[in-house]
Amino acid sequence: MESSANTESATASKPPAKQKRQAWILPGLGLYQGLVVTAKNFIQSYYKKDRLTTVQYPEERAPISPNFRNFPFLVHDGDDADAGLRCTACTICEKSCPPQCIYIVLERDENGKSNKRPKVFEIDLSVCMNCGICAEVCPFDSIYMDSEFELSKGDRFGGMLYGLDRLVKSTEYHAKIRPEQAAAVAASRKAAAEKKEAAAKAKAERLKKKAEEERLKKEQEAKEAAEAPADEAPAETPDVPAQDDTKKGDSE
Amino acid sequence: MIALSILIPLIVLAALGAIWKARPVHSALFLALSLSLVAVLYLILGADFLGLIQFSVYVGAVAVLIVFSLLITRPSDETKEIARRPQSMLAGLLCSVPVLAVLVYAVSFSTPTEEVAAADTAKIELAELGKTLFTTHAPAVMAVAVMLTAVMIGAALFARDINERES
Amino acid sequence: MNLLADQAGVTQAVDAPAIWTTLEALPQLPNRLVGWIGFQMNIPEWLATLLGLLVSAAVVVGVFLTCFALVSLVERKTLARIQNRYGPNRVGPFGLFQPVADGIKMLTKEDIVPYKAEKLLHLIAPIMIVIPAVLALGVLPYGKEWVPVNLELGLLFFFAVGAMTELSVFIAGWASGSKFPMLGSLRAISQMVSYELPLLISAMGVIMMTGSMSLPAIVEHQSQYNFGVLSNWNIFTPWGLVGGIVFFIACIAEANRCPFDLPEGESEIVAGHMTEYSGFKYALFFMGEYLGLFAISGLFITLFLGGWSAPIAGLEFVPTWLWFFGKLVCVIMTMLWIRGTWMRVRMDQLMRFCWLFLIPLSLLTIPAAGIWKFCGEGFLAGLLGWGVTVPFLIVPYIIITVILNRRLAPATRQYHFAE
Amino acid sequence: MTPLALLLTLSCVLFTLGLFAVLTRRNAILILVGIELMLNAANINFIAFWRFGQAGAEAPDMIGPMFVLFSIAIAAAEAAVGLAIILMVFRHTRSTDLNRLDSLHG
Amino acid sequence: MSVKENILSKPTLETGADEDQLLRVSLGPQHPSTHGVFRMNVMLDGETVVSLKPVFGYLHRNHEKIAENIPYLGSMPYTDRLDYLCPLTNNHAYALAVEKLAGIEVPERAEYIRIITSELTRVMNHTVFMGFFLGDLGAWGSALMYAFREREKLFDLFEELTGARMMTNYMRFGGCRNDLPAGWIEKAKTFVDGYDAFLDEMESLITGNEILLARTQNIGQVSKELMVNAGITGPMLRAAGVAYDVRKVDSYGIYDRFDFKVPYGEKGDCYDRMMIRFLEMRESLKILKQAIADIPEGDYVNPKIKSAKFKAKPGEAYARIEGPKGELGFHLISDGGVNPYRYHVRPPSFVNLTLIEDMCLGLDLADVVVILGSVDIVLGEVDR
Repeated sequence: MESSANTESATASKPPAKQKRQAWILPGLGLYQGLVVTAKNFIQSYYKKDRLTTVQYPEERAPISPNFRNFPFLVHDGDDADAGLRCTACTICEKSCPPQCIYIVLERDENGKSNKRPKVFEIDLSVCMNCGICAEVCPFDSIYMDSEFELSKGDRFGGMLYGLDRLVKSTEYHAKIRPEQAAAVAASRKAAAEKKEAAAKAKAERLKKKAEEERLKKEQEAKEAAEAPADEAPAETPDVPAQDDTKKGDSE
Repeated sequence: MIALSILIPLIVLAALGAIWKARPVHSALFLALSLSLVAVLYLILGADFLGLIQFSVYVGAVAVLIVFSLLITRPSDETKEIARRPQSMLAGLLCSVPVLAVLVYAVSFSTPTEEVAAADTAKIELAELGKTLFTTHAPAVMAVAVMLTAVMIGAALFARDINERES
Repeated sequence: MNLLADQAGVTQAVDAPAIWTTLEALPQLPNRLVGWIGFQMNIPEWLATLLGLLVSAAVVVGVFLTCFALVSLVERKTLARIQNRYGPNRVGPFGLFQPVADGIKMLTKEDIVPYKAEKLLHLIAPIMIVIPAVLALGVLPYGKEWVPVNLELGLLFFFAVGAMTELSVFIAGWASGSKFPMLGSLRAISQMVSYELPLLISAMGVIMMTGSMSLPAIVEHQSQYNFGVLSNWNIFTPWGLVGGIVFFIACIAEANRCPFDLPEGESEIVAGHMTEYSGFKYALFFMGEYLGLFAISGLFITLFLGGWSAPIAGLEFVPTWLWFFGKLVCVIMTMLWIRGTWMRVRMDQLMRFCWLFLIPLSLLTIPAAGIWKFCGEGFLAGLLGWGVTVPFLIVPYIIITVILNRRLAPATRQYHFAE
Repeated sequence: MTPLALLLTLSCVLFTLGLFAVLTRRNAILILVGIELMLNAANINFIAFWRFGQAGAEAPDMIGPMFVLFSIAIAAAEAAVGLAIILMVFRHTRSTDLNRLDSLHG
Repeated sequence: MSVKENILSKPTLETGADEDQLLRVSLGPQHPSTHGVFRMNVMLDGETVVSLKPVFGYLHRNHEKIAENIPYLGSMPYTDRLDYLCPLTNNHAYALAVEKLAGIEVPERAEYIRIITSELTRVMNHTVFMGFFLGDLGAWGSALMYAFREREKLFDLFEELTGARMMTNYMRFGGCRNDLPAGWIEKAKTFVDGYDAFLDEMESLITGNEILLARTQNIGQVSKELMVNAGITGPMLRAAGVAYDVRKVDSYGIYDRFDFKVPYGEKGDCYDRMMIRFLEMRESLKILKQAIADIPEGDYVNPKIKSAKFKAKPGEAYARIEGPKGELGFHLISDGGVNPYRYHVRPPSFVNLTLIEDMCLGLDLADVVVILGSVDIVLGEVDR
């Protein structure tokens, strides 16, 4: 093994610096020293917060840092949870999830065409290991880590399987639990939306010279795009946007 | 007298258990029982001091030492061996039954008359005992002391032999 | 049966506030009540005596079972504070009902008897461990007027019944038919037999000084005052100090407390002889252990800390049994403190410590006590006594500890640093 | 039967039982059990005669208890030494069965 | 080579005892002091250990095979669960291995963050070790609770930085997942500055105690040649007198910029192992102070690398770090796909256990527990 060779070189280059240990004075001194330490701890635990760090949990709660992550949730814009869902059922998170606890079914219309939204989006709480990779890889600012941690349920199956009804939470909630991240995401989304709108406008300008009916049609589309920018990305093979407008990580 | 006639059969039964039980540990426990009943006998006979000494020495030391040795050596049960060796049983009976007969014979002759035997005067005065010990019986006490010291040193050396490890 | 000497006569406390006098007599209340009722009902004398004994026993058992419950809680809370935790505080105010909850839990647990166990002995062992503890508690003088059973040979009786504990621990370990209990009982036997010697020998000095084996007499002897102020406790004499320390260490070992808790050393042999016990039998072991702890601490207090006597003159108005229980709490707290700090010793070290340190020292206390007694009382005699006995005890102590410690000195270790 | 006779009989029986154990047991430790029984039988004799044997004496002497005291001390020492020897033998031969200790048998 | 024979030959102890007079005891898998579901089949003559066979696998979780079937990033949270007492060093080692495989540059700030977190983890591990070690010695939890108290403070730091107290999942290929939160470095500085006082208190509780000296000195010694040949690394090896530290030998990351020393002992018994850990904590605090003072501004992650869609060129790499328990290495083989083709961990806990029987033979049962404690294993890493 190569370590033995390295060992020799490491030992060869040692200067014999020595650590001075406490001298032996009285037999049993070490025992009494220990007693002094424990007595100090006993007494100080009554008045020093530094010593007695226990938090009596159900009555009092330790503060949770804004970075704390526990279980994912889905964000929706606006008031309508159904309409404002950012998720496009692209299944990137499903594929990245290390314990594979995410299950997504794409919603399709009667022609079999993608609606770019999930029909089923389930996360199994009993499998999830709260690593946060789903939130990290999501290109649509859709999935984030919640800081709610009192999730225990008596029901082994249904209770532990979080569907869309329990997963979807509002942007306000996101802003409440991690304000900095939510603000950054909102800003970047706004910038992206504005950019997109501007691009659409410029395109519209360019197309003004074209036929009237065409121009009208294009304008209509641009408006739609501005309303639902997420829809621009195709569902199956998403074109991952550049670093700056995807994620700022969980912390920012 | 009533207490005696209850206690004595119990002592004999416990002693029987001690010599008859096949599992060595059972045998040792029966010995402890029998000896502690003997201690109770001493208490009833008015020898409080001796009764308590008997209890602490025999139950606290001797019986415990015996079970300790049994735990260390972990001998197998003697069930089969006793059953298999009628000749040793026979020898045992041949030797012990005549001894019993002779002893009982001797006792039946040497027993004093009823009135004398039923009298009840003795009581152990501790101070008295101590004085006698260190005056009349001082040589004996010294001899026992020397012997106990030797035993203690021997036991300590033995314990050392078991527990000391090469470093 | 002359085992029972006369009950201590009831003496009248003088010049003390009524409340203290009443408190002093409080432990006598059930006894007197029964006596009074018996007198009213005109019962025969033997029945009255029997009833009196029964009531005395009931009082002791009741008091110490309450103590058991309280101390098991106090122990957990104290250890918790030593370790910067809160300890049990959920059941009732300050967790006061925790022992009740524990008791209910223990009672409702399934009683498991291993297949390979000796069923009868397995059952007897926990009972046998409680009996000697209760018997031993019966002879201690808790107060001036509160001596449940006043035996002339109280001290000897205490050690005699204490001898039963070893056998019951052995039975528990052996009858479980399992390996960890077996190892535990092996350890327990060798430990208890060895530590009984310093226990007995260091008590010898006290017997010499008092000239009696009666525990109330021993306390009475210590309840006088030197120069009218300082109490005459045995621990305040040179031989008593050494003897008391040796006795205290041996007490810890006999009670199987840390650092001598090898028989149930959790990290090594799970729970020793109690491994195969559950439910109520386990609770009995627990109870026996605590009662034994009270008994041996009570004996330590009686022999060396002046029993029920007040530490300095002028404090006698406090009921004597309050002194006793105050001292008991102090001794037990010290044991807890040690438990929260030190680690367990190994078997061979335990034996070596006993045979090479405790027994020589305790043997030295006997001649030292003789010298002390020979020097007599009074200031000059006391000075002479100190002058002779202190070197007599200190020099061997230093020699022994130096020999024992010579291979352990931390200064022998050197550590180097590589760049 | 007088108490004295009862006690003496008990002593005889205990002695015989001890003797029987010494003769029939094969385990050295259990032989020691028998010896302890025999010693106790002797002690019971002493106590019995001390208690019942000196009626009418002005000052009952302490010879009996004294003997018992010495006897108990010696019995304890004997048990300690005996067990130490047995354990030493055990460490050498790995057995406490006396029938197997026949290396001097020739 | 004689030492090699020494390894291959089965260690034996002559007792002269018959087989049936030996006591076979199964210590574990459920036992108060086997540090998880470890099991030792011990043969005892009285209380002396005649043979000892470690049995493990009760906590096997198929870590390596799982890692070969998920993307590179997916293994990062699983490495937290190897040695769950020090997740950040595990993250660090895995990130290093992937970076070596793909040739990724790490920004300077990220290197500093990594060193700060790794050294904090080392301090945490050694502190908790003291607690558990004393628990094995029979001290009823005091040291353990003090250690846990300090660990809670570290956990608070980790929670604020990584979002989780234990399962950090923090390192990324080419840096870290997120930057240090505002004010974090000051908190870490406060912690590091106050830690010397705690160590002083702990040392006065532990190191002079005569019982501890008697219990740990001259217990569990093995020659350093045997240790080197058995591949033992970390504090155990250094206690035996071999000043081998991957931080010095490889100088991975930017360890060569810091001024620290490698403590090593002479005898290699349990006491030395404990003391070496104390001294190492002091050295770690020195590194931490320097790193906290010097940490530069800049990127916390290499902006060119996207951990999520990571793919490595075909090839193989082995990267190792000085974990708190010893040399922690990850061996990766890539076939160019999104998953590693082969993924192997060199766990220090597991390798350090190889000599457990040699260390225990001839000693007491009580010593076995102490020796196992002094090896400092975590079953999550032993069984993987």
